[in-house]
Amino acid sequence: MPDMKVRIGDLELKNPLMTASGTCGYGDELKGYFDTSILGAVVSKSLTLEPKVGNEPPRVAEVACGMLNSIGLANIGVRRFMDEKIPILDELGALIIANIAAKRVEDYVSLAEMLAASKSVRGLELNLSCPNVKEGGIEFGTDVKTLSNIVKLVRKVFKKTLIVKLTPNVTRIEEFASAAEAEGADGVTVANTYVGMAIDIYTMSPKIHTVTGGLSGPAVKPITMAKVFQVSKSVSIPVIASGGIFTWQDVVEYIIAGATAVEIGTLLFTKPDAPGRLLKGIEEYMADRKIERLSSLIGGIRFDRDNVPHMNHHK
Amino acid sequence: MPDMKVRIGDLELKNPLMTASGTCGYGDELKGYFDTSILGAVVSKSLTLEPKVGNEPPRVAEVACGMLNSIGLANIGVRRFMDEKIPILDELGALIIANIAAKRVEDYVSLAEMLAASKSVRGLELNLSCPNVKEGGIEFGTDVKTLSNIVKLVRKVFKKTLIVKLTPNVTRIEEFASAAEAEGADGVTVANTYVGMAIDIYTMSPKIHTVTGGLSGPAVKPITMAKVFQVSKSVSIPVIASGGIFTWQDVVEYIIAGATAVEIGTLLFTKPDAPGRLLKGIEEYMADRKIERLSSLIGGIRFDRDNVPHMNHHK
Amino acid sequence: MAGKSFLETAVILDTRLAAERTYISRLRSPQIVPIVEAGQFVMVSFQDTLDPLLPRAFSVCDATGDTLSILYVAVGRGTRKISGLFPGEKLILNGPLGTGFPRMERGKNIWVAVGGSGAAIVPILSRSAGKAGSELRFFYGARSKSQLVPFEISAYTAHATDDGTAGFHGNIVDLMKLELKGAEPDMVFGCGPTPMLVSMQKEFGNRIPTYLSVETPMACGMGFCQGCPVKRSGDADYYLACKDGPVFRSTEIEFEVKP
Amino acid sequence: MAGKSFLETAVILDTRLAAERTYISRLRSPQIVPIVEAGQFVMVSFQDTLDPLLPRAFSVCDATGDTLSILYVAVGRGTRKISGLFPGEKLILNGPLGTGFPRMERGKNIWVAVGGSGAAIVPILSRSAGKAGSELRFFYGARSKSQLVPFEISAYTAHATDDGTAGFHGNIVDLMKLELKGAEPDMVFGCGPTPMLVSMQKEFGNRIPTYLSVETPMACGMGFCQGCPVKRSGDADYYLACKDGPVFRSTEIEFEVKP
Ligand SMILES: Cc1cc2nc3c(=O)[nH]c(=O)nc-3n(C[C@H](O)[C@H](O)[C@H](O)COP(=O)(O)OP(=O)(O)OC[C@H]3O[C@@H](n4cnc5c(N)ncnc54)[C@H](O)[C@@H]3O)c2cc1C
Ligand SMILES: Cc1cc2nc3c(=O)[nH]c(=O)nc-3n(C[C@H](O)[C@H](O)[C@H](O)COP(=O)(O)OP(=O)(O)OC[C@H]3O[C@@H](n4cnc5c(N)ncnc54)[C@H](O)[C@@H]3O)c2cc1C
Ligand SMILES: Cc1cc2nc3c(=O)[nH]c(=O)nc-3n(C[C@H](O)[C@H](O)[C@H](O)COP(=O)(O)O)c2cc1C
Ligand SMILES: Cc1cc2nc3c(=O)[nH]c(=O)nc-3n(C[C@H](O)[C@H](O)[C@H](O)COP(=O)(O)O)c2cc1C
Ligand code: FES
Ligand code: FES
Repeated sequence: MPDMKVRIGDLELKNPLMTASGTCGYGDELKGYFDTSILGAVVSKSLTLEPKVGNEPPRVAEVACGMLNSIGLANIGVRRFMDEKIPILDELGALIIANIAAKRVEDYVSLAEMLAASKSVRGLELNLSCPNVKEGGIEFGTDVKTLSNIVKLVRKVFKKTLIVKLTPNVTRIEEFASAAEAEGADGVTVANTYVGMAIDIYTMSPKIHTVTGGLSGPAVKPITMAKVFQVSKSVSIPVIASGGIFTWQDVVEYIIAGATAVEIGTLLFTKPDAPGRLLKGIEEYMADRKIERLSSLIGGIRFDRDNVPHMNHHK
Repeated sequence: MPDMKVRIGDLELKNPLMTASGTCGYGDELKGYFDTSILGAVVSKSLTLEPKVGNEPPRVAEVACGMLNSIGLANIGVRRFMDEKIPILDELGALIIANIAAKRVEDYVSLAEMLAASKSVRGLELNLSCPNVKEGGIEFGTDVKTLSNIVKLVRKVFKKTLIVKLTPNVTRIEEFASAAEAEGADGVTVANTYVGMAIDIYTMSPKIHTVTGGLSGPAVKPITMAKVFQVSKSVSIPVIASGGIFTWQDVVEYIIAGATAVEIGTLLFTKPDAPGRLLKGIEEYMADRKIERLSSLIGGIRFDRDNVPHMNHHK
Repeated sequence: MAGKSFLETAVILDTRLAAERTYISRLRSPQIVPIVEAGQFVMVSFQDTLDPLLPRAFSVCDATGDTLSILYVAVGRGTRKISGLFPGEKLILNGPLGTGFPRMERGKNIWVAVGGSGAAIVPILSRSAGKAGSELRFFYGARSKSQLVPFEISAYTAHATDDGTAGFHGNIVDLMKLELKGAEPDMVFGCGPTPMLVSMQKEFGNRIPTYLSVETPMACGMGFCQGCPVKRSGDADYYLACKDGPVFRSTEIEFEVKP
Repeated sequence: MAGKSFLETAVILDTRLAAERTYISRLRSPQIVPIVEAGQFVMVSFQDTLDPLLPRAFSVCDATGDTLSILYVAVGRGTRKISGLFPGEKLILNGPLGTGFPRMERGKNIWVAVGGSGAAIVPILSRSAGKAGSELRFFYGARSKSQLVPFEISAYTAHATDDGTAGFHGNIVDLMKLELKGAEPDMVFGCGPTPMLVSMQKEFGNRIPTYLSVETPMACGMGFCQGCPVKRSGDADYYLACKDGPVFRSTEIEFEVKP
């Protein structure tokens, strides 16, 4: 049995597989499909201070190799999560990372303070990048100064593992990753969904109520792969890859590109029992190639820096 | 037979279907598969002042619903294009738009001057956005000032229809579109390819020699759709959509989103005879719905501005 | 609330064209069949392809022995692809999912309106009504005769077509309104296009216990994605169609009216 | 330079497992068959799916009457999918494409080295050698006996396997070197993995006219994309494998050595 342990800050995960926020409810829904304790971590739906009903329908639409969503952060609120969901997750043996979102800087701090108090919450992922809410959300994620400010303030009140989830909808994501690192984040998640759109040509209406929505799924994998690679070359904290993982090969590819851990999202909608198979595939790959520790694969890509156009820009 | 004519600057196209630069050689290669004169326009491979051999292999790789390429602007040079290819295209009855690329601002101007002198060249598309060359290329496309400068200088020497092809790899593509419009461009193409990457997990090498390459194909369609929509709301010159068109429905969708014309790229690799079928599909759609002029569909999307998160950012 | 469900690789036994563009596929699905209830659905996905990517929801059409069937109209990428599979090929089923129609009771009279692919529920409802001893009457609407699936069921079935080629010339809710003048069912069920459901809610919802099976876009079918909201009546909040529904008491929900 | 080519919707006649993971599919392709030459290829794509997206290149394995066959090893998404299609299902063929092997002449001796899926060219080469009246000798290498396709051809065929389970124990180029001690063919052809071609270029390229069929990633196969460069020898420029090749005289090209 190969060693798949990876570290993010002080937190050791038994393996790099995490669920992606918003793609398995609060994590408790997974239990019907597989033993949740096999995961490295379960990341909660984005939690807000008050419960949110979310956006009007339609909220989801399929596109080529992907989907658009605009859920609008519908969630039960941090209080009910702590009271009702954490005990279930504890019982399932899940390692819990709470994902939080807010419209105001102060609210991020309040959320972080509340969750810091729960022993079961082992890490925090800041969603600074939801493309589907009108205020805050993506604005936070596309302005480096606001991002730095939120990370700095949250860092003060949350001493456990702190992860910043970045938006991909920017010219140079590395700048945001570096800002998060500079303010003491323990890791960055690359990336949230891409602003996308689809129209029903018969009704001439957008397929998503908010007109644009967030694109996820295999379609985004190559773009996110490039961003994971670029970010991992720019920061020294762990990068968590999120975007289009559908096979164990995708997980290995992200790790070779520079990711320390990965999040599984859209895949869970189609194959909710996939995590076990992904882990098995990775195990066999490691065994075949006599790789003893998964961590030795991180960033293992063989490449020549001179060949990469983007790495030569600032020369 | 419905009226499919559209205008870009002074140029009238018989229909909105154009080939995308670099996806059908110089256009002359199409003739084995269909009557090239049915197209609205043929856009040439990006031409440079001197012939270019391009990047080392591997240059192409398939990914989910898309492909990565890093051709590196391999081309025969503007001189040979004018001498050898234009006569063939003329004979085929193709309306020619020349696409140009360069590493230096002066070279764009020289290229534009040379091509302005050819009667057969009816329009120019400036490639300011190739992600696969080390200098110039994407840098030009990600800096608004450089873009403005190039468009201004080219505009002086090229009086026919001038189109600026934008990179999608920026936070706010509308700013680039507006800059192009302000300097007198007649249209903007949205968009070139997305920076992407894929790794062979068995050799641990990138699947493309330059490590990152440009992502095209259906995978990018929803992202480009959102950008076409946003740009068309920000400028009043025509928007030409380029990204992932594989069916006639995709063409109609882009037009409803705000495009005046479209470019067909990756599709030609798989179905080189597709343009005829696309035109037939659009014709039938128009006939079924009693739409007499295609131009009446442009930007016809039914939506409520208040629902769109991104349109409320700057309120 | 949804109960236990299974993720099962099911073999296609056969597929037949049952009406214009309408197919019934039978699959071997021994885990799901014994526990499915009328009105519940399965999410169907494909092995070894990313196109289509997401699973598709289908009401269970019938379930007996180890055989589950689905009825579908081949309109898009998912349904066209399923209709082209050969016997022996496999699909992945996730189910049974959601909350179906309320339990039927002996001697109760239930009227069921179905339209389009909503007719999928006819066989399974007939079967469970037979077991429970309730009386069913079906009201089955379509655009034209060629789209009506000829079900082999003993229950009374009235047809309505928009073009008058079979049964009542007009829509199914108008036909029910006519027949309701002489009778009063204990419950009304509906499964079909949203305009039909809206009209049932308006016409019967306030006087007869009415249960409607709603169709919304769904990404997961399991409560994972929050993608399938259905407005709670008199409330800013939403139900989830995939867990709280797809069958709702018509007084519990509001249909959003497009602006 | 490539000549005329067709885009043809071809019906699968049958598919058989010819060796371990190696399939031969026969397709009805009346337009392409009459004009194809040995060493040319077809681009194969699927109807109604975006996965896989791009066409796949396959050397024409045989072409007679109205039937074209391809031989492939089911390694990835494209080949696994083709191997699973039923007779009667359709594929889109674009071809014949590229420049094949040089014309064979009466009485000439040609030695052909093939390895792995490069064995695809054995039947079509045998057939055209038969017509031309040239003498072929095949040297066919594989990792193991189970991967060797038993072709029914009259030409002399020597086998080599890495594990020694059939024929010569070792690689095919070493076997050819041994046999070359007593003979001198007029030409050598090669089709197989790149290391085999590199070694052929080195061993025979300078003394015998040697023609190699190279394999590069291809997006289009028609000269549209510039995606398939092959280095010209002694030059900074490239050939395109899909138009100028895939068969090149070994003195014309350089293989890039990975750093
Ligand atoms: C709980 C539930 C139960 C369901 N049960 C059933 C069932 O029993 N049987 C069934 O058939 N479906 C059922 N559906 C719907 C089903 O899930 C699919 O959405 C439907 O079958 C279409 O899937 P597709 O993949 O074929 O089409 P997609 O490829 O997903 O999309 C096709 C869609 O494009 C649009 N479209 C395409 N062509 C045209 C055109 N010419 N004019 C207008 N619009 C067009 C339509 O909106 C059409 O639905 C159910 C849905 C839910 C939520
Ligand atoms: C001119 C030309 C002629 C050709 N002729 C033939 C032919 O006659 N027959 C034939 O079979 N092919 C031929 N090919 C190759 C063919 O085009 C395809 O690339 C090949 O069949 C694989 O396609 P696929 O879709 O199955 O694999 P893809 O899905 O495209 O990719 C699979 C690739 O992934 C990699 N891979 C997957 N699993 C593993 C593993 N366990 N270990 C290592 N690597 C792995 C390999 O690189 C493998 O090729 C030819 C190519 C060219 C350019
Ligand atoms: C339906 C849906 C809901 C999501 N909700 C959230 C959320 O609440 N918070 C968040 O940070 N990301 C959210 N995401 C983004 C995912 O966590 C993930 O980053 C993204 O989907 C890319 O990964 P994938 O391609 O594997 O799905 C959501 C994605 C989907 C598809
Ligand atoms: C192989 C390849 C080569 C390309 N070469 C060029 C080029 O030379 N100049 C340019 O402006 N765009 C080039 N492009 C981008 C296309 O013109 C087009 O904008 C892009 O592929 C998106 O459209 P698609 O998804 O329909 O392919 C190239 C794209 C591909 C796939
Ligand atoms: S479809 Fe995903 S929550 Fe209902
Ligand atoms: S494969 Fe496209 S040019 Fe050769």
